[in-house]
Amino acid sequence: ATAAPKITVGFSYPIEANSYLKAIGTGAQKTLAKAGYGFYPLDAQLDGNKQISDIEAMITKKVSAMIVYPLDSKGLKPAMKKAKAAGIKVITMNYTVKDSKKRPAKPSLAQVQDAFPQRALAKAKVKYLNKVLPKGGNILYVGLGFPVYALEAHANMFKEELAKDSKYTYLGRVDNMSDDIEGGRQAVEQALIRYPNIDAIVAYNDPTALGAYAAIAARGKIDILIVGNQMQPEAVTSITKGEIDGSWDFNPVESGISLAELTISILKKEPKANWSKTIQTPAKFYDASTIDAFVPWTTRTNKIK
Amino acid sequence: MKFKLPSLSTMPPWIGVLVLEIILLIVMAITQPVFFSGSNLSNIIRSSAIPIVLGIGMTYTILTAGIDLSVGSVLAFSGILLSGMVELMPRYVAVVVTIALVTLIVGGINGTLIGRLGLNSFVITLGTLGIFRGISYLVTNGTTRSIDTGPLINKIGDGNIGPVPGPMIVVIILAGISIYVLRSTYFGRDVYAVGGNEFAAKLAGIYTGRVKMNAYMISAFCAGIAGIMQVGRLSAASPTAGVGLELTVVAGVLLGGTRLSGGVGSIWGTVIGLLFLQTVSNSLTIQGVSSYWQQVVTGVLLGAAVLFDRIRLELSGRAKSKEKK
Amino acid sequence: MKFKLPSLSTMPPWIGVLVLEIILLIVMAITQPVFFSGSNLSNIIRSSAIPIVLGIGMTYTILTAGIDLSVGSVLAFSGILLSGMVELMPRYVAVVVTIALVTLIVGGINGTLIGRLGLNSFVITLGTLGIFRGISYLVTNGTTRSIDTGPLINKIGDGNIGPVPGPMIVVIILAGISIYVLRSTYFGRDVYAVGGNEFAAKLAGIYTGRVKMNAYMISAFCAGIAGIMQVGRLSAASPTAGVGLELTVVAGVLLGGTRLSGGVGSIWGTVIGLLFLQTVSNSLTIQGVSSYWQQVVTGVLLGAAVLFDRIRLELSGRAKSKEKK
Amino acid sequence: MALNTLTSDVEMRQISKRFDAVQALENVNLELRAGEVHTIAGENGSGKSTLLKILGGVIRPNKGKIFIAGQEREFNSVRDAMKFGVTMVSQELSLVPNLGIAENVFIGHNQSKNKFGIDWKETDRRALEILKRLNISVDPRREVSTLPQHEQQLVEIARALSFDTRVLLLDEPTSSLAPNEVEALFKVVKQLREDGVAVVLITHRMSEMLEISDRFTVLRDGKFIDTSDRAGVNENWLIDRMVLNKPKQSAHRNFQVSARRAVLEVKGLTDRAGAYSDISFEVGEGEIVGLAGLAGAGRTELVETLAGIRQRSAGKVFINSAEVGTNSRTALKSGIALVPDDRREKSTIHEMSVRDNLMLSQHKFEVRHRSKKAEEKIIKSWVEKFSIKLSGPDAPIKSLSGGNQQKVVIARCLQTNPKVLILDEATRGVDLGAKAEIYEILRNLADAGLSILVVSSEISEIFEISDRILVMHAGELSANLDRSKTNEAEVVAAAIGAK
Ligand SMILES: Nc1ncnc2c1ncn2[C@@H]1O[C@H](COP(=O)(O)OP(=O)(O)OP(=O)(O)O)[C@@H](O)[C@H]1O
Ligand SMILES: Nc1ncnc2c1ncn2[C@@H]1O[C@H](COP(=O)(O)OP(=O)(O)OP(=O)(O)O)[C@@H](O)[C@H]1O
Ligand SMILES: [Mg+2]
Ligand SMILES: [Mg+2]
Repeated sequence: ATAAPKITVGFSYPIEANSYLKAIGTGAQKTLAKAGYGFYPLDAQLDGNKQISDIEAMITKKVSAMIVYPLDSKGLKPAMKKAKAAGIKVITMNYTVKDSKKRPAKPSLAQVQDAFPQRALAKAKVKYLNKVLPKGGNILYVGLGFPVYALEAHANMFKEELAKDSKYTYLGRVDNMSDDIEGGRQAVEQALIRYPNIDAIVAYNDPTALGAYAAIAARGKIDILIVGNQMQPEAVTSITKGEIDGSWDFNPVESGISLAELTISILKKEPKANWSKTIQTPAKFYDASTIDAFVPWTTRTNKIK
Repeated sequence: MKFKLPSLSTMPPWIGVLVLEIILLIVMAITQPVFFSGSNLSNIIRSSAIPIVLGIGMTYTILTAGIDLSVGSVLAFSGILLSGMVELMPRYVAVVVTIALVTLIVGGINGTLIGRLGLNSFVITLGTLGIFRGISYLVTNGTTRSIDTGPLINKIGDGNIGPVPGPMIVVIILAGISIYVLRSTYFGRDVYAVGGNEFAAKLAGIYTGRVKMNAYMISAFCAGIAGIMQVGRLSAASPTAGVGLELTVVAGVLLGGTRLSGGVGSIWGTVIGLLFLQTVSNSLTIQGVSSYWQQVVTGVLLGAAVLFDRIRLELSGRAKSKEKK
Repeated sequence: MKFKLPSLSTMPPWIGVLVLEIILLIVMAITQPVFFSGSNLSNIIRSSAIPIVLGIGMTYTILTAGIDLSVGSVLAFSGILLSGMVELMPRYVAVVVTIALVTLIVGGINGTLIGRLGLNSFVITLGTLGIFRGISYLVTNGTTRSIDTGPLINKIGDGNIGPVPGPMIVVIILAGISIYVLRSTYFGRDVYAVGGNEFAAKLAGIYTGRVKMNAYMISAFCAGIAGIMQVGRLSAASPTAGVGLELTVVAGVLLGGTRLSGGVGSIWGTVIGLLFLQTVSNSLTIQGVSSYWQQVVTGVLLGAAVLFDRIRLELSGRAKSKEKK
Repeated sequence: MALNTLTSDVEMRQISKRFDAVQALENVNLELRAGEVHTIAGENGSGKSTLLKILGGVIRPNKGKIFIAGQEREFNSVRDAMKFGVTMVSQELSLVPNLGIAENVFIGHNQSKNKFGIDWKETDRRALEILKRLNISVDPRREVSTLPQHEQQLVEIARALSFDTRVLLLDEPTSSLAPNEVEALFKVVKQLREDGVAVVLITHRMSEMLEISDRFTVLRDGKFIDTSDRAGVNENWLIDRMVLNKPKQSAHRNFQVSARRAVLEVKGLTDRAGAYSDISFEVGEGEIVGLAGLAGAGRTELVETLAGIRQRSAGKVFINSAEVGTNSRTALKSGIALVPDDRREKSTIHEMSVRDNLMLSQHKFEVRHRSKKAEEKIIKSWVEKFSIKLSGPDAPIKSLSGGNQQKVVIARCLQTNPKVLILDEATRGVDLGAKAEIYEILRNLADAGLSILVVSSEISEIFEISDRILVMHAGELSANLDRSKTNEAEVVAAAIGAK
């Protein structure tokens, strides 16, 4: 029985029904709770106007700080400026999608970047391909059917990095039109027809990789490598079983913790040197041989006490 | 002086939604005093302005017994067109040119196919929904373009004009004109007539094809304006703006008592219906209801709103005699 | 023996879509021979099965002059219910119990409110869309659940039964039964009567409310089955499955010649309309068309399909004399 | 009293029904005996249909009781009424347009079944059997929406006959029927009477009710006025009770057919869908021309083409020697105005007010303001001229009785200042008084120089109103006769194509 916390931090999800984003939020929430702060989560449900309304609602509720993962960082700027003008500290996630540790553009005081905008991830993917396909091969990229900056940035970087290695042929890109497993499956089913000689499929996230596996399994043709991304919980068993060959854990819980810690430092008015920057959360690779070492996100959030 | 309340049965159909809205406001006033702060009320108004503007256009098309599902993507298209135009000409000219182009292109396509050729409005506007969303993505390569909006566009979409929110002024002007047009002009009467009985309207000398065409032009015009407002609100033109908005807008229009089969409805109803939907969303957010629960509660309130209207009719005893239609 | 082609005017309304489908197939055959590989044709059939199953249910509701927008979220709800049931009972029992529960709960709510109380189907089912999506999120906390489907569920959603894709069998059974029901049973004819002229149906002693109620029960039943199929296809139950699917399904049903105003339409049309939409999507990917362009081209083809039907009527000269209605 | 007589005795006691502002029925009594034909007479809006709908279970009364064979019964639905053998043919056509004829006949109670479900062959056969009793032969699979109105009416009657009926309610079944069809219907009704069925009939045609009824009940303004056996009833008895002010019977006009110049000229008009071909005729200034013919002759199609609402494949139309355009707006501008045959489907917009309906053919530049004051002045003048009964100009048109709605439509047409006014079955379903008023209006308009074309299936009406008579048969003009020099036999001969 604790008294209601006096200081509340808002958290604006682009969409809450996404295990990766939810893990970021939960990581932040628990960290904040530990420090005695309240948490006010709002869900834009992929609607840019709803995210503006959410930020306006946070201003109304007089939160002290807000953590925003913008759907559209350019379009959200006016709303965030209003928050700043109302004396609210604005901390962001993936606000800028350039691979840089420079401090983010105003009005964001600080940000956390996940692995999408980091060139290191694209490089790691090509390196992984070198390990599993040393003789080279034909690579298919599966992207998202509607634009999300960080994802597009990663897709381009991957294409560039792959082009540097002449062993590999970039066959092309197909898109998951509905951002779910079914969409991934349909995209890959069709790609298998168009490109009969795929050696590896690189997917923008694990549900898509799962869809790719379903498509390949239905063809009974399992000699295609599937490279996932983001390490969504539903992928873990698939990696154990070798259905998906590997995936990168984006460490969302750690991102959430970093966001919360940044927020706390800012609210406690710690010296600027401690927080005025971009924190890049590293991604860690797992495949069937290392998956046992993987600590599920929920376990990690439960550890925050 | 005496004031007589209209009988239950002669009340407009949006009265149920209005009552629900008032109940909601009372509940909020008691539980969340911050809800009634000036800034929150202004937030509700600002964020409902775009759906209302789209809803005004939608009301015309539904009154003619059609539907315009393309409004959400046309809103995005309009913003992107504007982002190109502002680089070529002064901003106020760009605004006018954008709205004009959107009206002509989108209204022209929808209007010709549905009004002139009599094609199914649901399928055609679902088609143009895809077309203009796709074009918006293609032109921008999926990225949002920042726009230096300048005071004009900002005021339309977000800022204040004097003490009043700019979007509210836009809504008042558009709704005011539409209320007048639908009630007191020949064109407005033709809209109701075409939706009410197309054969009779044609026999009476109404160019039914042209009336429908104009309804889709007006809907495109409203979507064009909404697109500008959206740019003002975002200081940017986003190709993903307005995704899925069409269903919300149609729901608001229907909540307001406009019949999907045409011929019956009003702008008042549309404004109240969409304001209600926005109030629900704002209230649940302020209450701190989780987003999953929000979807459930919003669904329940949609049902409650139409049930309310039904109960009113049932009480007035008119429901039974209305079974005919 | 002589075979006489039906005249243009007596052809079913889905003939235009069928012709367009055939043209598309020919174009694909010439430009992309792989399109006609057995595995690609099987892909088209497998991936169109779920929308078709939803479309069959949707056809009933639209025939009664209603609409069921909740199908996409009910599909997700059904899968999640199944994921809970398989832990409590043998799989085949779980399948039956899930479908029964979905039919009773969802069909009961939609059917009572729309059929019995006569509320607006668009608003009510938009409400239940939100409610069941929200519940699906709440129950799963937004995460996908892997399910060990076992052979039964897998076959229904994805595998082969003998040499034939399982989903195709499901479609054939459901479509076959529905074609029979709509053509040769009292209930089926009552569906057409209620949608064609509700007053006349009531005057003929048909319990119109009950007929509508049953239509929404059937739609929920189909969505329940589609949810099982989706689980079989993905070996997982996802709360985000089927988001936005309702518009595609309605579009397919309308392309197939079913009228949004009720009373006219067929299961054949629905199957062909949704098969066409899936073929378009498959063809465009095989052609290597980017996803942005796909939206544009799909939009254009939707327009072309209804235009085709119009041209047929125009050529047959019936269009003009049908203006009356 | 015999047992079977008792079972179909029906009594409605102290029935009241209110719609919003209108008291449609007030303490009305009705008693039906088995084996009688009972006519309910009354003006438009007197509450006849409302009374029948209550007995048919379509609507519920606010007050009053229904007794079947002495037992009080409550009818909450049509199904309830059907349980007691009550079947109804409603005034408004109530068929399902996109279903076939046989199917419409058996809608809701098709008993033809084989092991594969509904037996369509058997359904068709049984439908044809009933339709044969009504003397029509049609393809039972044809969609009813493609049938002309009178045949749709027959299908609806056939539907009522398909039930095992004890009480048959016929609400204006004859209004769109041809004389031979009425004859066939009455034969069936007489047979039913023999079988002990109680038949309730509503019609505005005096000759019909006097021909077949055994008993009469008269309503006026929703109130019960009188009831009597056939013996005590004649035309005057009915008129005295139905109306307060007797309509005056005006004499024929003296009109010189060849005296004046032609206003409307039709040359070689041929329908695109083939309903009529090569039609040529003229209508002179101030002349009233009647267009007679059997139902299905193509008259409706012809006048709809003149009004620009139907496509032609050949031919031209002139008003005062200037060619008339081919869409309804230009036809109106040239001076052709049509009062169509189906009020509900073709001319009124139910959800709109009287004002909007009356002013519907007024077209200015579209976004122009409509002056409420000016419009109300115009409406007031028509309301006075035609004595239209309404609560106010903004009352919904659906709150008016049929006759008054028709007057509004005529006023709409006249407000366009037409040179030729065409009326298609304009007095169908209109009561005696209103009919006389409409005739009077037409005569006055013709006297003032308006050319009028009257399409009617009632020979008596054609003779009463016309100066000249055109007859159509099977899509062709078969006669052009001077009223004063012809007789009914000649017109009928031309109509059935006997030369
Ligand atoms: N559904 C309704 N809503 C409002 N008023 C109605 C309705 N039905 C009938 N009325 C009104 O009730 C009165 C009686 O109508 P009813 O149809 O019973 O007359 P009627 O005697 O059948 O006339 P007619 O000879 O024209 O058919 C009329 O004034 C009519 O306008
Ligand atoms: N929608 C339609 N489709 C096909 N044929 C039609 C249609 N409407 C009418 N017809 C046919 O056209 C012919 C003339 O029609 P209609 O009966 O309306 O003429 P009419 O002489 O004005 O008769 P009425 O006295 O009933 O008005 C008939 O043979 C009828 O069957
Ligand atoms: Mg009547
Ligand atoms: Mg006619």
